[in-house]
Amino acid sequence: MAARPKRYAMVVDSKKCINCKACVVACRAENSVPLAYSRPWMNEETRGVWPKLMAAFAPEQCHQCDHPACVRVCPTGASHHRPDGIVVVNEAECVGCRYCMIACPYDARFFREDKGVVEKCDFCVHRLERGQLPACVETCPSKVRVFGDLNDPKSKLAELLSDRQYRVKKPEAGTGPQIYYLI
Amino acid sequence: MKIIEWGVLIVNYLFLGGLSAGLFFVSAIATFLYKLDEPSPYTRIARLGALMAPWPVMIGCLLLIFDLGRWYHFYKLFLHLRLVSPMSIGSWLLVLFNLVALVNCYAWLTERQRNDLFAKLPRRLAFLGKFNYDIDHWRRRLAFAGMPISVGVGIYTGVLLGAVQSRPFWNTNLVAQLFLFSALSTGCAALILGLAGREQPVQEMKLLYGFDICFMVLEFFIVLPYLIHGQLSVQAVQDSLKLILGGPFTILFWVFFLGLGLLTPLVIELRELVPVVVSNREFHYNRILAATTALLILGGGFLLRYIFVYAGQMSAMQ
Amino acid sequence: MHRLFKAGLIGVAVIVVFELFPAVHAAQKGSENKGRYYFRQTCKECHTKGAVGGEITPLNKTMAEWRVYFAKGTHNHGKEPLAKYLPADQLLDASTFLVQHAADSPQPETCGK
Amino acid sequence: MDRRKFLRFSAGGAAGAAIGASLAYMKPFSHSPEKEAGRLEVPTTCEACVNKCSVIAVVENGTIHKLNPNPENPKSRGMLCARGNAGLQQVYSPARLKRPLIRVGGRGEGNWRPASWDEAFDFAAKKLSETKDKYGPQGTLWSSSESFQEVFFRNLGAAFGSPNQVRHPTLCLASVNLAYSLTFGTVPSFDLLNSKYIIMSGANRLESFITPDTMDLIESAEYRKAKLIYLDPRFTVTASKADEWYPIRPGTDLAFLLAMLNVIVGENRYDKEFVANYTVGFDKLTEHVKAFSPDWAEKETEIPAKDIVRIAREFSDAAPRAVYYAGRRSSWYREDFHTRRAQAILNAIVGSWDREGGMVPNGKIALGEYLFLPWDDPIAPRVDEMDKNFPLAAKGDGAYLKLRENVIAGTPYPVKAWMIHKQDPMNALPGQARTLEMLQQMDFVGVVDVQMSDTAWYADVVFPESTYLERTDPVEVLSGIAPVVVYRQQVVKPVHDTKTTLEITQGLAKRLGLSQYFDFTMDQWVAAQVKELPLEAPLEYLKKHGVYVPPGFPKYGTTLNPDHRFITKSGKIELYSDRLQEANYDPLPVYHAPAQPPPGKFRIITGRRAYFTQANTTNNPWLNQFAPENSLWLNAAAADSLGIADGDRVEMTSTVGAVRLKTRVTQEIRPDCVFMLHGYGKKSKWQRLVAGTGGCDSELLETAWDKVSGNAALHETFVSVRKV
Repeated sequence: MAARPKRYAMVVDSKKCINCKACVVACRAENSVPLAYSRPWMNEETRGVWPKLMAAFAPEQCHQCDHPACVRVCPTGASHHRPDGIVVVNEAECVGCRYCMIACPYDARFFREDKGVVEKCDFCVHRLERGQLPACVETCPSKVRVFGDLNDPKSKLAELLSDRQYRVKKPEAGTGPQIYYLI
Repeated sequence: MKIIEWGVLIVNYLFLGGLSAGLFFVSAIATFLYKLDEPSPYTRIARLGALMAPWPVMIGCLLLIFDLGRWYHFYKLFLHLRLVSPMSIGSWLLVLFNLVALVNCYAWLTERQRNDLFAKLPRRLAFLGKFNYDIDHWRRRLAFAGMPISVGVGIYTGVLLGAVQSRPFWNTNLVAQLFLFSALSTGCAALILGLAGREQPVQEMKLLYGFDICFMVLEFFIVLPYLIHGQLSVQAVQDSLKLILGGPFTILFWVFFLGLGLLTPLVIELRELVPVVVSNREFHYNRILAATTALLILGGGFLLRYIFVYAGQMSAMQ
Repeated sequence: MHRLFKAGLIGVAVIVVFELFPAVHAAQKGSENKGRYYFRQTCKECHTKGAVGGEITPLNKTMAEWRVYFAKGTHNHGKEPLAKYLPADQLLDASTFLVQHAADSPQPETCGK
Repeated sequence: MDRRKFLRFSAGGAAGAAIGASLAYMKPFSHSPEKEAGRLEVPTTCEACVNKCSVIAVVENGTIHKLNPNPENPKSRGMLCARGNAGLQQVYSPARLKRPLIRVGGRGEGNWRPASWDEAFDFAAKKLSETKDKYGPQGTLWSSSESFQEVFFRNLGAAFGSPNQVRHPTLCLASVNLAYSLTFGTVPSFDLLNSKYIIMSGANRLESFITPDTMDLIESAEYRKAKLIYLDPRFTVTASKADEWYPIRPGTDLAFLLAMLNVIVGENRYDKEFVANYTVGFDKLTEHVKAFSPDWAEKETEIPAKDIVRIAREFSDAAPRAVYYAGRRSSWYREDFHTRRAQAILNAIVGSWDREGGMVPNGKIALGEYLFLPWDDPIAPRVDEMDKNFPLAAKGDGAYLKLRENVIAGTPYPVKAWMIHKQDPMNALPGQARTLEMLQQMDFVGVVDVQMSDTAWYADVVFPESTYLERTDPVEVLSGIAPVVVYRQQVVKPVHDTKTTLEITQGLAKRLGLSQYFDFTMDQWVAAQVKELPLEAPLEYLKKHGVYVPPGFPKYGTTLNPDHRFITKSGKIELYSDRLQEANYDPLPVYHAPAQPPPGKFRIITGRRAYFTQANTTNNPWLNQFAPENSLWLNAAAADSLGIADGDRVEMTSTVGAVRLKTRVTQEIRPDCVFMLHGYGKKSKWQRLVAGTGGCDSELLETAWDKVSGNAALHETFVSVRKV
């Protein structure tokens, strides 16, 4: 595939995450997401036996994959890949077949019963166009998320990815996820 | 988040689509099994199949449309053709299949049936009467053209699921094959059921049993490698198979699908047909047994789709 | 020298009076609330940063020093009587305010204010 | 490229389809200018908690769409927490108080009739005047918590002549404040960002509250490799991020501190120059801490002596970039004041004062003041007799629990009318039955709030306040190492028939004949405040930016010259406190081992999550979803021995009450403790999401307080747990 002029991606520094849920609420407000759903979600894990314990938290949302399974299976092209790498759902074209939800290895999509369409994180494209960061990134108290352009070597994101070890979730799904979890 | 997005409407749709494909396919084969000028018992199969074929898939399509979040937007499916989306291909395939099946159905109407049909048209639609053509001579051409489409529909119902990489339970090409042969056998079964009421359809039954046995044997030998292959695959696939090997779908799968829905009818049909073929005995047609067998196969076909649709959605990568 | 001695003497006397006979103090207690008002209304006129008198806050002196100051009752290094600026009742209030907020006064902090 | 409009047939495979799609669907995502035209961004200040973070309210067509963090405010670190984001629910919540209400039927029955503002004012003024006639002005009690317009409400009470104003600190941080005030003459901030070694006793900064300290702690602990030592009987988020976490035996933190002092003094690890120049009483301290060996502390705290010694050494090595963090809510134990004093002393002797990475006195910004007329000082003494009971404590705040006991007893005089400003004593005070008793003996109770709190539920008249996004407030300083000035301006017009506190105050003042003291507008008040800011057009600046960040901060070392006079009696940092001695308290922290729960009982500890502000946001649907119900944390081993399984309903009983709730059987708490979130099991039916849902800790907690500061001791209750 031809090189993209921009490739938006996100780095998650889960060590800094304190599970405060600010991102979830910020997204809810920004994107008017009803209470029954959420675009981002928190993964929480606690292990061990008293008093040897560990806990880890990390936010997750649509991985804006390079080879998005959701886009591939969409029968109408409502789910599509923007040139900047963001996967979006065009509400007008969505017929609500939910095939994309089934195809998404991350379960990052949900079906809005009220609208009859499928919805997911779109990195707040409307905010990006205004020059603002995605709501979850901006609001995060401990700045767990770093958002930026992968193709811009000067971005904080690119810098982090060249300095630190990272992993992506479910690489075996072959979708080329673009949320990078720092180790 | 909700786990099961595709529910019983989709299960029914997959089943009915497959059923129509099977009906059409068997009917089409039967079309070629007799000389045009001679009366043949196979005409009954061909005719019955042709007359039955369009309706299940039409109902299935309606179910599919009603399953959409916005059913009134379904036309948007036909503003696009996306060759990478099984559903997009499938939608077009279904339209094509519906058309061919309908025309084929029409072609198999007798002259009286046609006249009756057009006579029943309301006055406003009376102008359609000019379409009252005799197209009997299209039957073989339609059968020939429709066969690959019906196979396509049969495969498509499986590809729809099999193409989803993120659901380990589905993600194997065996699913498409499984669904195809299951579709064909349910088509056979529907015909067996349809003919069960007729007077001594012995020849027809022999043929249908023969086909059916082939389809079910093939189906069985796909289920087998599906399980073996899955067990030898990566952890995610093994885990997903636990849904039927000691999970919520175990009894449904082993007892009701495999036992009652596949092996039992297979054994019955073999018991009926093998002596006839091997020892040249006379075929004892038992109406009740035939109907029961057919119902078991239809039930099995439905269960197969039910299990796959639900278990598949419950399976996930780690 | 003489003046310094006199001031010191008065200071000692005042401290003795206030420390030994708190009742005297209590009896003459003015209103802290009003004192604050008079201080800000009158004294702050000149005693802010950059103004003629230079900034003065209660923290400039200890409690004892404020008491001495008001006992002496003079302004501008003894050049003029304090009474020139404030009537006696207001002076009492102002002194109450300043003493209670002096540099060594107990000032437990609260939340927010 | 010829794109057929009706049927897009891109048979060129995947790439073709993708290109077709991407070209076709770019359009809907470019913003329509019409929509932007109705869009407004108003900088203002958050009120989801007391931290005063700066926000930018995005208004679309007259409705607040979103609250964004304001990056101009370095204090809020360009962030907005979950509560801040959920703040717009305060405005648009159907659970809001929408008009004045007057009770009909019995208190707590929940029958109200809507009233006009005039009617509500007349009613309250009549009741207050009647109380004054009968019992004097001291017969009225005025409660309020920190908020920008609190000053007007307090002043109304004072102008009315009542000495009885009670604020929240004695339910919160009074012991910390008093301990540091008595030691340093001020309560400093902690420069966590630049610290290298941070010890926290139960200050659950990463889980319970989000303030600049939270962000600084994460930054310093995760990036700058500061070492975080954390003591808590519960495995919290903070514990999970700490380098070392010790599940200390509850209530024994002072033993740990004294042992640290013992090591640092004994091994000459203190900052000798600093101690000599800036402190008094070190010799007495040296003698005092000799008795408290690490081995002794191990027995008390269950923290290994070798770890205490090591931590003490590491701490003194890292000084002055080492702090024993003060914490915010310090209403835990009866001896809390002395624990906090010991922290202050420890921090002082290693010289972590007014240096980068240590404690730093808060920077000051001088705001002007509107000069309103002064009223006469009250004649009667306070009903909680602060002078007698807590001679060193902050008098203006009162001591809430002692006050409650005195009011119920009617000593030294009866208090029969209670005006409450955005406080919920029913939930905030331990021993809810007692609070209810106090409430029920009142002839009149008036509440100002935005939602029907449990306290409002029992009131006679409820005044609905305009929410923070619907009003303009006085300018405030958000203090700290680098203080800023924040401004809260009206974002949208009040959605309902509500008024600001100033308007409510003026409405009442008019009817009480006190108008002359409140004869100003909000604009005049604000203008007087900002007059002294070094800006050309300060108000316009604040309206545009929402925040003013003065240059020159942080300033380190302003107090570090030997001539500097600390605002203490001696003018020095008082390790040994004469004032404590004079008031008959221990002048140096003395350890009294806390009672431990008898076998079969548990110590209940309470706390909260950062998505809730005390008890008042559990009814916010956007926040409630994270914890729709509270549950009882019970150690798995303890649960086993009681035959309780995860999710079982249990009854918890103390000497003052019993509550029922579900269990959360977990590894994450000491076997001798149980924990529950605060703010559930509400009485007010109008708090739909939490009314009768879960359990209310206030019903269970016994009443106890710290003797020096009067601060509530909320962790001194033992409960038995039984499956139901």
